Amino acid sequence: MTDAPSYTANEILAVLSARQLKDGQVVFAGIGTPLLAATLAQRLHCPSLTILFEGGVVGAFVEPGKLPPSTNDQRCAKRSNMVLGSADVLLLMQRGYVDVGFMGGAQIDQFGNLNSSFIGDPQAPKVRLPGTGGGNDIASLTNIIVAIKHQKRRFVEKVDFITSPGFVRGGKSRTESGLLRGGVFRVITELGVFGFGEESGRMKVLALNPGVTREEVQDNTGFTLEFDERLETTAPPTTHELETLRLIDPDRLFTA
Amino acid sequence: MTDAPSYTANEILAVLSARQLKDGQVVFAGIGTPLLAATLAQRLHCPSLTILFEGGVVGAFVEPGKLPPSTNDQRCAKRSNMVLGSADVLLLMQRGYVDVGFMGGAQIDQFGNLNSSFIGDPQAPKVRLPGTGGGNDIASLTNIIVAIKHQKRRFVEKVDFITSPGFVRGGKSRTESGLLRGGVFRVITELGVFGFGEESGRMKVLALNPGVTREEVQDNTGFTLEFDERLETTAPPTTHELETLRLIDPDRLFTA
Amino acid sequence: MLEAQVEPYKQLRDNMARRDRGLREKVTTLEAAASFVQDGMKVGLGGSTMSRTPMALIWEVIRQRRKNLSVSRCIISTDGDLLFGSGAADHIVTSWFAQGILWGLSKVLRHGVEADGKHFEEWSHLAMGMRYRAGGMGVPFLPTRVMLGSDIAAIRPEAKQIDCPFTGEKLLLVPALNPDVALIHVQRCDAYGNAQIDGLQFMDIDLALAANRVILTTERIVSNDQIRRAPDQTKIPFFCVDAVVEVPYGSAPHECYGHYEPMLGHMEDYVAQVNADPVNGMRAYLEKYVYGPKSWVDFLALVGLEEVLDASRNGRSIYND
Amino acid sequence: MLEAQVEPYKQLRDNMARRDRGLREKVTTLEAAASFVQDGMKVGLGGSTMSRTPMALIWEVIRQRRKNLSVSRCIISTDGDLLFGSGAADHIVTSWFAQGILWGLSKVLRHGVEADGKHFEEWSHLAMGMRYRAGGMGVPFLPTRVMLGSDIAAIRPEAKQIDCPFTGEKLLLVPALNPDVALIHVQRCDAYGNAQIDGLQFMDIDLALAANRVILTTERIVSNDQIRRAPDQTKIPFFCVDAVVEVPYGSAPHECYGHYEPMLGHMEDYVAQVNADPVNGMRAYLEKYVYGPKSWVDFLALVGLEEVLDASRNGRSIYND
Repeated sequence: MTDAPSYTANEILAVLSARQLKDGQVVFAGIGTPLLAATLAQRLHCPSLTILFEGGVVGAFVEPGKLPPSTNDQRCAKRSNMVLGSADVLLLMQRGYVDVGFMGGAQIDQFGNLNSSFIGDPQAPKVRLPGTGGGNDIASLTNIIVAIKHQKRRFVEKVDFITSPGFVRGGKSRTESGLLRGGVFRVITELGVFGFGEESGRMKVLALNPGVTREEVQDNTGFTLEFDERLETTAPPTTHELETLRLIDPDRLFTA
Repeated sequence: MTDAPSYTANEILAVLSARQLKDGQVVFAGIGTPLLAATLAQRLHCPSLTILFEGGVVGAFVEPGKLPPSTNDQRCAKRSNMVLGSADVLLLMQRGYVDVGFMGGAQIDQFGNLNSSFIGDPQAPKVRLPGTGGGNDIASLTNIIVAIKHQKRRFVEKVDFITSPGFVRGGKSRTESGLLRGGVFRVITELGVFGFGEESGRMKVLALNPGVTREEVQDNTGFTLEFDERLETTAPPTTHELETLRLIDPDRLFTA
Repeated sequence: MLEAQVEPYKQLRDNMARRDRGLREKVTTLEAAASFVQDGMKVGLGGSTMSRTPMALIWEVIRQRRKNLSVSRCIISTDGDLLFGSGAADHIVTSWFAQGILWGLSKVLRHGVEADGKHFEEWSHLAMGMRYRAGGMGVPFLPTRVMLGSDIAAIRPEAKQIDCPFTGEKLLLVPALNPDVALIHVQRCDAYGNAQIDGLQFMDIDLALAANRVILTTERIVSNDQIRRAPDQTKIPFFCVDAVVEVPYGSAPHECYGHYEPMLGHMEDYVAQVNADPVNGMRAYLEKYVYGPKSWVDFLALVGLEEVLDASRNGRSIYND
Repeated sequence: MLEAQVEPYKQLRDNMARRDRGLREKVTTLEAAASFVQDGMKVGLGGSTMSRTPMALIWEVIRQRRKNLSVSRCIISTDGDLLFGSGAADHIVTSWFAQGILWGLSKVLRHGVEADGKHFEEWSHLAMGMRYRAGGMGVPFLPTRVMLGSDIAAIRPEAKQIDCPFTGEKLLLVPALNPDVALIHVQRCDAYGNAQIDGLQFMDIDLALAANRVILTTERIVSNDQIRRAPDQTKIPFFCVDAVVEVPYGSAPHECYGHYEPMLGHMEDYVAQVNADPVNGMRAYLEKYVYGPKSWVDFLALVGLEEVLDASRNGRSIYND
């Protein structure tokens, strides 16, 4: 493209995340990029996407320009299909009604485990992070997409603490832990799109974002990355995608 | 009294049952005499009696002349304080919010166990009765009053089948079964008022109804009755009690 | 028949993964909806006793000559009679089975169990509720403090007594119940299946979440717009629902909260007829009221307009004061 | 501190038996209501994050200089900051602790846990919900399929992993949580405590059933007559409730569904001040906004009329379409 539109890291994160969703799916979305990406998908190629929020909302339609400060605010519930208790919306996921969970995290490792609890030793942490919220539940109960900033301190060989389990220690260890369904199947960053080896449960690069090299993504990652045999290059965000995104988040609450 | 009013067996059952309730209590009432007695108490000495029904009703006020055919009908819910799910109203009892459960039964034994499931061998029953409904739950979870017709075939040494546990096999056997609270504390019949030995868990006569002799109650009972040292004689239903009862059940649905 | 077998989680999830849970219109006919029920299935019924019974669906299931159903409901009534008496069900899982206290024991139940090889699997009312709730939560059991010390526990080895790992207390674990299909009647829902239930909910919400398929009949189909004006009134979410049929008076001759009370004249005649002769009386009732009518409206006409209007006036009167 | 110790059933029932559950009026002052909270108690908070937080009650509890509270909430936010920062609580049980994504990490939490000996006991969100639910149901635990394989389970030995006696599957049993007292803010209730909650309920219903005492603040006290016109809208029954206080804007500066959105200007200033210096910034905030005002209305005046009116206009707009 000669006049490729420019965009921020958070914007490509939201756009690529939105592209992972299919129309008719039931998606459980966390606050921030996940909420934004699900709402974006709903306004692009997924008009009948069903969005669930931890606050207890089923079938949400977030209004452009009225992003909620958390998924527990009334803005999440306005003109939705159903409002129920917080535990009950998570139980829908345990029962299996949800196709995809969509979440963030502070740290991710080669097996897709997420940490949002402690940096450093959990007994005497360097940083006490906010904790799991619904993250552990989503990661335990359904197939998840993770949207996360690509930095070496975030992409580590082994997370300091497994808040939300991916493939745990790889191989069959997730199933052996008692997690019989679900698992992380995509990681989206501003550098690329990542999947996991079916047997190994290790992260691999499926696609590089426009202008990103293999070296760049490896340099920003704290463990050795595999690259998929059919490595692709992501199509850049289109003007329509970006315009729609900026309509939804005109104040750049989540895309600054 | 010189002009003692006349009444049916079901009427004295309802009146004596109503007298067992105290104002301010929370009572879980089954259909028939229990519902009637609780409603009667509410209109007599217990204006702030809180009545719960199995259908999911909390704080019911049954309208005179509009008795419901079951505790699952809308008449039970009209102008009540709360309507919730059937399991949830029973869970209130498991949590301990209920003071008294009020129920009937087809058969009762010396330990206050009730049978509403099978006459004869459960494997090949002579009569298949309707079953427990909420009876087992009420008897397991709270202190109960049983209102029952006094007949030898109903007052048996050992029920054919324990649907709703009283003191099980007497002594500590109720607690040993895992039933840590509750238990049958009164049985009301048209012949008298019965309690249970604190140690033995065996039924004993606390009071005889007007005109009823020790022999008459023993003759209508299939096991040997103890009589309380301070055996009393029940005060007969008053005109006010009977008039109020007949206002509530003018069609004699439950008092014929 | 081992009814209380708990579905392994993998199987439960795989069944769910195959369901179309997308936002789509599901309005269909009573015939098509009832055909979700196939011979031998585990069927869960909404409502309780004579309230919000999914009668039109049961009526149509019987007309389609289904067999060997295992039917569960918190409390079963006329619907249980019809399912046993027609031969559609040979197994009923419930806490209480009778028409209601006004009419004593059900002779149809008695005949079925005492003489005709039918099964009435008895659980306490709370246990029924916890079985559906476990099924709806996606867990294999829930703990309770009921049935302990009773003979109901003795004849239900499917429930397991444990010593609590936290307190040492005795508890009864009741197994999850996930019906193959649930039949539920509601006051209103939209074309997607977002359903509102007024007043008494009974165990319908847990049942809807637990079942592997849900068929709704509704007094009225409303717009999605109306549902979304009060999302906290939605009681069953659309993705639990596989078919929607608008059937006014779909619980007749039973009641539907706020719409109509039971049609007691019809019930009196029904009970008199089947209790007098649970075989031939039932056969005659089925011929006249179930197999005979051309449509549900035709059935209502046989019940009689006056009775239907009376029941409606009584039903609406709950909102008078 | 072994917070997850499950109360034995006998003790739970004996505590309940001592409660006055009769139908009686319970309207009192904020001061009297908050005094139900005593030093060292387990306190459960209603709402979630910045929604329906029982702020006026928390504010009064802090003014009464309570100490050593163990506070639980599904997601805790500014309220957690204030409870840690004031010294009222030294233990917080929750799934997530921060002001909300707009403001990153809570420096008050960080200071408290990293440098000041305070405890943040972390459970998954579903686990928190199941802990309250078990408490409300009167059972010692509920089974879940979460936390397995994670380090949250590793640091929470209070939860017990079992092999399911029905399916052999691994399950996590989470222990019941029965707070000594629950603080809950609702849109309306009657003088007895029958409460309606509009929109998002969070874990408030389970919390109310689980707690050994419940204190309600409410935007409005309505007549029992009004409650009884729509009994299916009652979310908390009166006999769970021990005190009722009418406190308009009782969740400020957080939101109350349908009434007001968060007062974001105040929140912005608050976060800037305490994150700049979690000790002195917090001390100054408490002096000005908590210990300083003569009344809750006085506090609202400090937040500012314009902000309160803006929040109200935004709050009511949920019903515009």
